[in-house]
This record gives sequence, structure tokens and C-alpha cells, in this order.
Amino acid sequence: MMAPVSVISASGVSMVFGNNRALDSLSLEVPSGVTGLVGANGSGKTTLMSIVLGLRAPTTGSVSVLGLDPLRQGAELRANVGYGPERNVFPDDMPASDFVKHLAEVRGMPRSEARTRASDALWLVGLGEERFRALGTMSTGQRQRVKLAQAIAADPSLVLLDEPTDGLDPVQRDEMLILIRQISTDYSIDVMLSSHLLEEVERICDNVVALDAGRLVAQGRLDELVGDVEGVTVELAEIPDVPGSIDAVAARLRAAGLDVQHDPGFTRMDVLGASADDIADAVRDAIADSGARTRRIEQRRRKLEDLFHAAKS
Amino acid sequence: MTAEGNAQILDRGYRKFDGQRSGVWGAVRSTAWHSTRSVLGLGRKARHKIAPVLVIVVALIPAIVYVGVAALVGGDEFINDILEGVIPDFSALPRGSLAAIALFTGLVAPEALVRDRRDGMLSLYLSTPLTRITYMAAKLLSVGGLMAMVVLVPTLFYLFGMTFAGLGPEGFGDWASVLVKILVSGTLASLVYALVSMAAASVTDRRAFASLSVILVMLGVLTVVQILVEGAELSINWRLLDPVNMPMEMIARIFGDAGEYPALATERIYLANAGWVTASSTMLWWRYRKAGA
Amino acid sequence: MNGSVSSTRVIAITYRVLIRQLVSRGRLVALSLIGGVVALVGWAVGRAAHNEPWLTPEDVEQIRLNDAVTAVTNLGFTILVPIVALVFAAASLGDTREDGTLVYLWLRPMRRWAIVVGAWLAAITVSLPLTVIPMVASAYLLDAGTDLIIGTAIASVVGVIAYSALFVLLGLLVKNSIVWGLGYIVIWEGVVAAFGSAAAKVAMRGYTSSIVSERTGVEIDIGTLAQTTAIMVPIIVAGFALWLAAARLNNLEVA
Amino acid sequence: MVSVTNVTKAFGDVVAVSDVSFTVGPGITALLGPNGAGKSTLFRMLCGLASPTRGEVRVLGRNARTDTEVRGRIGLAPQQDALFDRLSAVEFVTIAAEMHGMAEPRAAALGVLDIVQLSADDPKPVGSFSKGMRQRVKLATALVNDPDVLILDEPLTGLDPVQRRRMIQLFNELGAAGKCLLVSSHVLDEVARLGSKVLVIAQGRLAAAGDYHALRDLMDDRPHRIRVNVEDPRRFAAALIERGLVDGVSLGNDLEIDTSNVDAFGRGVAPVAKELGIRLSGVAPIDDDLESVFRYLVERR
Repeated sequence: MMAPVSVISASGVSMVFGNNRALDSLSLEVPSGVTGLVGANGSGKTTLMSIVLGLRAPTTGSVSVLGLDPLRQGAELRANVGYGPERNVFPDDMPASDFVKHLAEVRGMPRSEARTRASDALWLVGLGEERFRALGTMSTGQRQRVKLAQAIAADPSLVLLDEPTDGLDPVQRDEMLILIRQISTDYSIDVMLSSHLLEEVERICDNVVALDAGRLVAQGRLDELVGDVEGVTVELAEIPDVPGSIDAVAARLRAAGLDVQHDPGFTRMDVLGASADDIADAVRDAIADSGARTRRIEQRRRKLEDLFHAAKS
Repeated sequence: MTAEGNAQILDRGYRKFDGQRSGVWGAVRSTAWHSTRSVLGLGRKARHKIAPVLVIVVALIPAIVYVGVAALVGGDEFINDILEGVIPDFSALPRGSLAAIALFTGLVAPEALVRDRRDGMLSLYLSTPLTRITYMAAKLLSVGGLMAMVVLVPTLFYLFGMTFAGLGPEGFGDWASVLVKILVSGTLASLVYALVSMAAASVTDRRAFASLSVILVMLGVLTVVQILVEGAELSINWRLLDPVNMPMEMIARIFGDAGEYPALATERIYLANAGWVTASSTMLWWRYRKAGA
Repeated sequence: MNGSVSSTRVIAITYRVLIRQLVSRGRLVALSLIGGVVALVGWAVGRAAHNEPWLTPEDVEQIRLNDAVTAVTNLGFTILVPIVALVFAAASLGDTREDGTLVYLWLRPMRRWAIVVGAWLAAITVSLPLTVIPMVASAYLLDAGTDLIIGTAIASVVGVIAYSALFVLLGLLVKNSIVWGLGYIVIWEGVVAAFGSAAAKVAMRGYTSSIVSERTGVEIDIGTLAQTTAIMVPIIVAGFALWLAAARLNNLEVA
Repeated sequence: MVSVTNVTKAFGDVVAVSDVSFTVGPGITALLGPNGAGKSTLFRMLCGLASPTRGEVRVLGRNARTDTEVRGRIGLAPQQDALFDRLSAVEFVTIAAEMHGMAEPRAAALGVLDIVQLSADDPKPVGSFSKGMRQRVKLATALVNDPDVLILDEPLTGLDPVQRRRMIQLFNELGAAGKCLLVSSHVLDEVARLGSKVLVIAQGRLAAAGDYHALRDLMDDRPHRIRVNVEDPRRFAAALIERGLVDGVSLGNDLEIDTSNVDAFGRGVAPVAKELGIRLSGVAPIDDDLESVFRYLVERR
């Protein structure tokens, strides 16, 4: 079988609930790799995922996933798709190993195979030692890992993860993102993960699909979407004997005709302008002249956030 | 030989799967088995096992008592004759477990259905090859099988026990015919109990209310019908609405016996059971047509 | 706004909030349906003719009354009254505790006993019409005299008051209060009480049945208590249950 | 205004909070820590919702578990999302105001709803609200009695960036007005914006306490490695060494410097570049963002 060019392709997909347009004529081509589905809460991410899984029929439009029609070939498709839902409630008193094994079986693994695969998947997500613990006694971080393990246990071609980092603290979030990236790279499993945090999508995704209130804001390769350098992020510190120096830096840069995003009293600012070189020089001079202490100067990539701002205004 | 030549990475655990996937039947089987385990509390803490095990034991008591008595005092032809006059027919034995059966319906169906709705398993199942129909088939398999443990298993035990005590059906032909009747009637009755209790449990997402609903449908309707027929002196046909007794009557009629309510025509009893099955299936379909998405 | 809020206001506010939480269309429809069935059964039993030639009019009168009392106690006081009270009373504070909204009642300058009383009144307010109306309708349709109607009305009110207090407490004591309550109703009230008049004294059904029995003069084997006792004991029990509930609320670890 | 003395809380064998002591005065204090570190348990004990296994908790000098009146001076936004589902937002907040015995509950409710930008005319029950809207209902409820002590458990989760910014501004105003705010979070960027005081709790213990900037400066005392992007790395490196701003340099693709005095380096780097006329396009401390501070505190044990 030839691998389909797009993992997910959708054309003109709309979803209407009553008089609420959850998705508005969406057309997508999602290639292989890790794809981030970003948008605020209620922007239609979960609805899109349920359409991709064939759990809901779109009001209009058509979808093809792994070359299959989710509505007509749903069972066949879902045998090859792993899904980690957003909800964090699972059978409390079930050991993680039983839970993962059971879902592997339901997704088509023969019984003997399911047990070893469940154990392998739990080791892979770092819960090997904990695999016999009841789900109810696990922390949020561990539960998120169990969700990931059950999604990959039946060797899927595509994994859909709904908010896999929700409720995690920074350390746990990093670990989870690295894990997802690693699974996709090492086992060539395509992943689509949804998130309302733009930073994490920027960190691990190859492709991005950005939604806002059911409409497509942007889609494509991440590096193409956010690649443009147009400024720097500066983080400063105030020296006790030169009060107000940070605000002074901002003022000087503004006076030099640059676009400065800075809230008074904060130590961080974004400086935007036409030429990177001009910005660098202006920043250097402004800091040197106002006597602030430099903590950090970094090239500011165009952020996904800007895509949203651009789309909204 | 180079250093690399000696080294091999053999197994990194997680790997690709090249075998044959087990398809929808595998999914149904696994889900049914998993649901059964969860109802019986297998793999869960001991306190989850208490209630179901207790009810199953209570359901077995009549069969155990009769078989025990037969085994202890039986053997002698004279005593066996007396015993045969006292011990119940195969078609009447399950009636002795009626209270346990009614209680079990309030326990099994809510546990099998409502937990999945509450803890997100239903939507997870629907993301697998299972659909709402196949999911429900798996649950029916599980709940029906569990009901068979209180409806059918005691009678089977009774048959083998009595045969052992020399009080079973005479001749292999008769014996096999009784066995087939027990299996067929018990399976059908279990399925009716399963569907009715599943339909009653499906009205709510809270387990407690689901138990309440099942108990009300089972015992409430039974009490109402009882008062209507005896107090209000209405037609005996009102008994056809009784979801506890009708499957029992069906068992009796399959054996060709008169049952508890001989005044009711056999075809009406079959119709009453078919009616409960249809109504319950419709209810389930309606309650689950959008659930879990 | 300094200091604590007056207890009458606390009762009123708690009452208002919990009434809103308790009244859902599903519950009202389901329980009204059961009430409707009870009334219908009353009607069906009440119109039974008893025109067998060997019965004297007095016999018919007595049979009617006996049948009616059986219907009312079996359907009303073993099923309808305790179950309606259970659904609302156990949910009143029990649900807030399970879903985590109790904190919005608990962390306020409000006395705990007043919260409990407010919850109890809310549960009673919803339960009373859902039980007393069908029960009285049933008694009326049973057509067995005014004594039955009055007895049924008093017993229903007493039953709701006492069961509600017990189940408000139950909701604060255990996690799965509806299941425990159901077990209590079916096993304790249903089975234990059936062992006779002595055992019936430890079940609420013994008291509600006694009220009806005393009024109508029909003997019921579990209802042998004098009218005053049958009314006062449940009310004292209710008071004690509420007091325990307030103490429990005070010592609870709130999520 | 809030004091916690040697407090331990155990659930069976699990110790959620272990021998924690601190006092908090007016202004904002951020309670920082990973999931499961014991933040919510600590907050519950402060509000009297749970009692400590050992130790003593006082709010405004009193014990909220037994003292009815002090409960009227606390505002809590709990972590769980549950609200009285059938009420509308304005009803929910008005009832909270009534429960505090306020004279004009509806006016108070309208006031705080305006602050959190929820419409008072919205008849929809809060049960149908999104996470962000529920979060704002909780905040409004916590604010409605104009409490002296505000305890906010993860108040910014579920809010969009614009709302977050507004809330942070609101918290700063309340802190400036002399209220005591305890705000928990595990999102470090938020905590940075909340400003000064920080309590870091990890594995049930108080891992660090004090002024946020002071904590950062404490971090600054460690030897640092900083990557510097400049036009002419060789000349720039020489100048830095000459002025004693760095302890060592390594020239790979980028210039990386080692320093044990981040302060001096930070003061000097821009002026030196300007003086030499070298274009400076990046200064990136390796392992010194907020998250590393957090990691350092949380993971060292």
C-alpha cells in the first residue's frame, strides 16, 4: 500500500451545533510528523479530533485520514489510530497495566501480544516500575503518561492527543513533550496533539494547525510559519543605584523609532523593527546609556501568538 | 573484526506489530470480559467483591440445599420417591432465587454501564474499533452472562447434583432434553433481565440513581401489579407487565410446565418478554444515540 | 459585614441555594411519575366492585378499607415516601460534598446547624408535594373513608420529615449515600421491619404504619403504636439526626 | 496576617505537608511548586477546611476552622471547578455576598463581576460555563466580601493571555491596597509577573522563601555560563578578559563565557560592546531562566 501523502486531509469541513459554528469551512492537509493543533479553549480542537476519529459527522465537507473515510471506514481506521482524550478520569481502581492491556486488545492486539505490548508501552513512557499501581493512586503527571501509553500500545500509525500536557507543571510538561517527540521520531508514528499553550507547540512540532473560534488561522510547517526574525527579547535587571533604568531603556528604544512591547515595572521587553542589525545596535546603546544590567538578549522569533493577533485584528 | 561487529541492539522493548489484528470480535470479547471482571470486582479491592459474590451465593442456596438433602438422605428408593414429591421441578427452581435475581439486576447493569459513562471509558471505547452498537453488544454479553450466573447456573448445578443423587431425569434422551431446555430457557431469561435492567440503568449518569431506577422498575412494577391484580381485582393479564415474573414464567413454559400463573396463555407470556426486549432495546438505543461523543 | 450572619438568614440562603440545586426536571418528572402510579393504583383498587352475593355491605366496607390500607402502606410507605425523601435529602448536602461545592457553604461566617436546617427544609419542601399529593390522592381514590385520607396525610408528612433528616445525615456520613440509603430502605425497612411489631419499632415504617392503623382501626402487624408515640418518636429522631449532622459538618474535612 | 507554624498534614501514611512554617503579611505572595507538592492542602488548612495533623495555622490571628467570624474575612478561590451549576453567574455571586451578610449583596456582586469582566445579564447557568468563565466566577466570589486575606488556588489556569494580564494587574492593585494575597501557581511566567514574595514548596516541604528577585540573585551567585553572540567574538572576548568581567572564555561556533560575577558581567557587557563598536545580538545565560531556578529548587532534594 502506498503511504498517503497527507495523514489527515480535510476540505470544507464545517460543524454546526444549533446556531453555534464550532468549525467553519476548514480545509487542511496535515503531513507526517508531529502536528500541533493550537487554539484557545473552545476554538474547535476537540470537535476536529472527534471528526478525524469518525465519532461525529461534519455538517458539511469531507475528511480523509490515513487514506480512509472516518465515517464509512471508522472501525478500520480506529484500529490504526491511538487516542488520548482530554478527560483525566479513568477507572480509579484499575492497575495501569490492565487498563493499557485492555485498550490494546480492544484496538486489535491478540491477547498474548496485548500483555507484552502494554508492559513495553508503560516502560517506554517511564512507568515501568509503577505499572501495577491503580490509576486512582497516580499523580496527574503519571496519568497523562498512562494516557499516552494506551494510545501507542496497539502500534498505531497515527496518535491523537487532546491536551496531553494539561495540568502538568513545567518539569512534567517538558518530560511529556520530549517523550511525545521521541515516540514519533523513533517509531515513525504520526502525532497530532492539541494544546492551548503556544510555547509547547513551538517547542516540539513539525507542523501547526492553528484554530480560532472554529476558523483556520494558519497551517503549515512550523519553521515556515514562525521563521521570520524581526526583533529581540531583552531581559534586564535594575541596579539599585540607577533606579528606573529599565523604563529608560524602553523609552530610548521607542525614541529610536522601534516598536517596544513593555509593561512598566516588568523586566522583560520585546523590541520589534525592520532590520535585525539596527535593532541590535539600538538595544546595545540603550542599555549602555541607561545603566541597566543585561540578563538576556535573544533573537525573538515570530511567535505563533502573532499569528493569532494578526488573524484577530 | 571491528568492535561494532560484536555488538547488537537486540530489543528495545516497544516495537512494531506485524501480526493479524483481531478485529471487532476481539474488541467485543475483551470489553465484555473486562466489564464482567469489573462487576465481579476481580482485580479490584476485596470490598468490591463482597456484594456480587454474596448475591451469587444466595442465588445458589436453594439448589445447594436441595442437592445437599438429596445427597444426604437419598439413595433408598422409598425415600427417593418421597423426595421426588417434595423437590421442585427444574423449571421452578430459579423462582427460589427470585429475590437474589432482582437484587443482582440492581447491582450488575448500573456497574456495567454507568461507570463507563462517568469515568470516560465510553468515549475512549468509541475511539477504538468499537461502535455504539458493538459496544452495547459487548455489554449485553457481559450483563447477560452475569445474570446467567444467578438464573441459569443454579439450575445446572441442580441438574448435575440430582443426577448424581440418582434423582435426575431418566434415560440419556430425557436428560439431554432437560439440559437443552435449561440452557435455552436460562439464556433467554438472563438476556431479558439483562436488557431490562440495562435500559433502566441507562436513564442516568449516576450509579446510585441507576440502581434506584433498576430497583424501581423491577420491584416497583412487581408491587404495583401485585396490588392491581389482588387488591383492585383487575384482570390477570396485568401480570404480563411484571418484568420479574415474566422471564420466570417463560422458563416454565419452555419446559412445558404451568408455572405460577397458569391462567396466562403461553403465547402471551412469550409476547410479554418480547415486548420488554423491544422496549428496552429502543430505550438503550435512544439513550446512547449521542452518548460519549 | 463583621461578625457572623444571623441564623435565620443562613437558613433562608442555604434553603434557596439548595432548592435550586435539587430541583431538576429529570428528578421531578421521574418522581412525579412514580407518584402518579401510586395515585392510579389507589384509583384502581378503589373502584374494585366486590359484588360477590355472599358479602354484606359491612363486609364490603371492611374489605375496601383493608385493601386500601394494604395498598397505601405497601406502595406508599415502603417505596414512595422513603425513596423520594432519599433522593432529595441525601443529595442536599451530600452532593455538595461530593462535587466540591460544599466549600461555598462552609467557608462563610455561617453557623453550621443553620446550614443543616436549611438543607433539611429544602429537601422537605421538594419532597412533600411529591409524596403527600399522590398519597392523599391515592387515599381519596381508594374511597375508604376520611380516616384513611387524614391518616395517610399525617403519616406521609411525618415520614418525609423523619426520613429527610436521617438522609441529610447519611449524605454527610458516607460517600455513596443513595446506595446505602437504598440498602437501608430495602433491607432494613423492608425485611427487618417485617419480623413483627418489636422489630418494627426500630424502623420508620413501623411508625408511619401505626399512624394509619390507629386512624383507620385496621390492624397491621408492624403498626401497633399509639398515635402520639407514632408521631412524636419520628420527630425526636429527626431532631437528633439533624443535631448529629451539624456536628458532622463541623468536623468534616472539606475538599 | 497569615501564620503557619510547624504544620504537618498526613493522610494515612502519606505526608502531604511536612513541618512547614512561614508568615505572610500584606501584598502578594506566590506559592510555587510542582503538582502534588502540597499547595492545595496548605490552602485548605489556612481556610480551616482541613485541620493540620500537627502545628498551628492562624489567619488574622484566629483559627478559621473554629472561628465563625474570621471566615467572613477570607476570600478563597478553590482549585476545583465545581459551582452551584444551576445558578447564573450573578445569582451565584450575589448569594455568596448574602452569605457574608453584606448589606447590598446584588450591588457587591455586580461590582466584582464587572472587575472580572463577566456579564451580569447573562442568564445562562454557570454549569454551562467554560473553564475560563468558571475561573472568573470563582475569582468574583472570592472578592465579593472585600476580604482581608485572599487565597487563590491556581487562579490563572484556563484564562486567555489577555485575561491573565488583567487579573495579574488586579492582584497587584489589591496587594498594593494592603490586602494579603496568597496565589498558587505552577506557571512560572505568571509568578514572575506577580512579583515579589515567593514561597516554593516541594514534596510537602518549604524549599525556599523570600523576595523573588532576591531568590534570583541568590541564583546569580552561582558560577554561570553565558552564550554571547557578537560580530567579532575574538576581539570582544579579549576585551572582556582584559576588564576582568569573565573568568574564562571558549570560542566555538559562538562565544561562551564563564563568570562567577553575573552582576558585573551584566553591567559591563553592553557598554563594552558599544565602546568597541561591536554589534551585540545575543546574551543567553545557559540554564538561568526562571524554569531553571525552579528546577534547581525543586530537584535538588
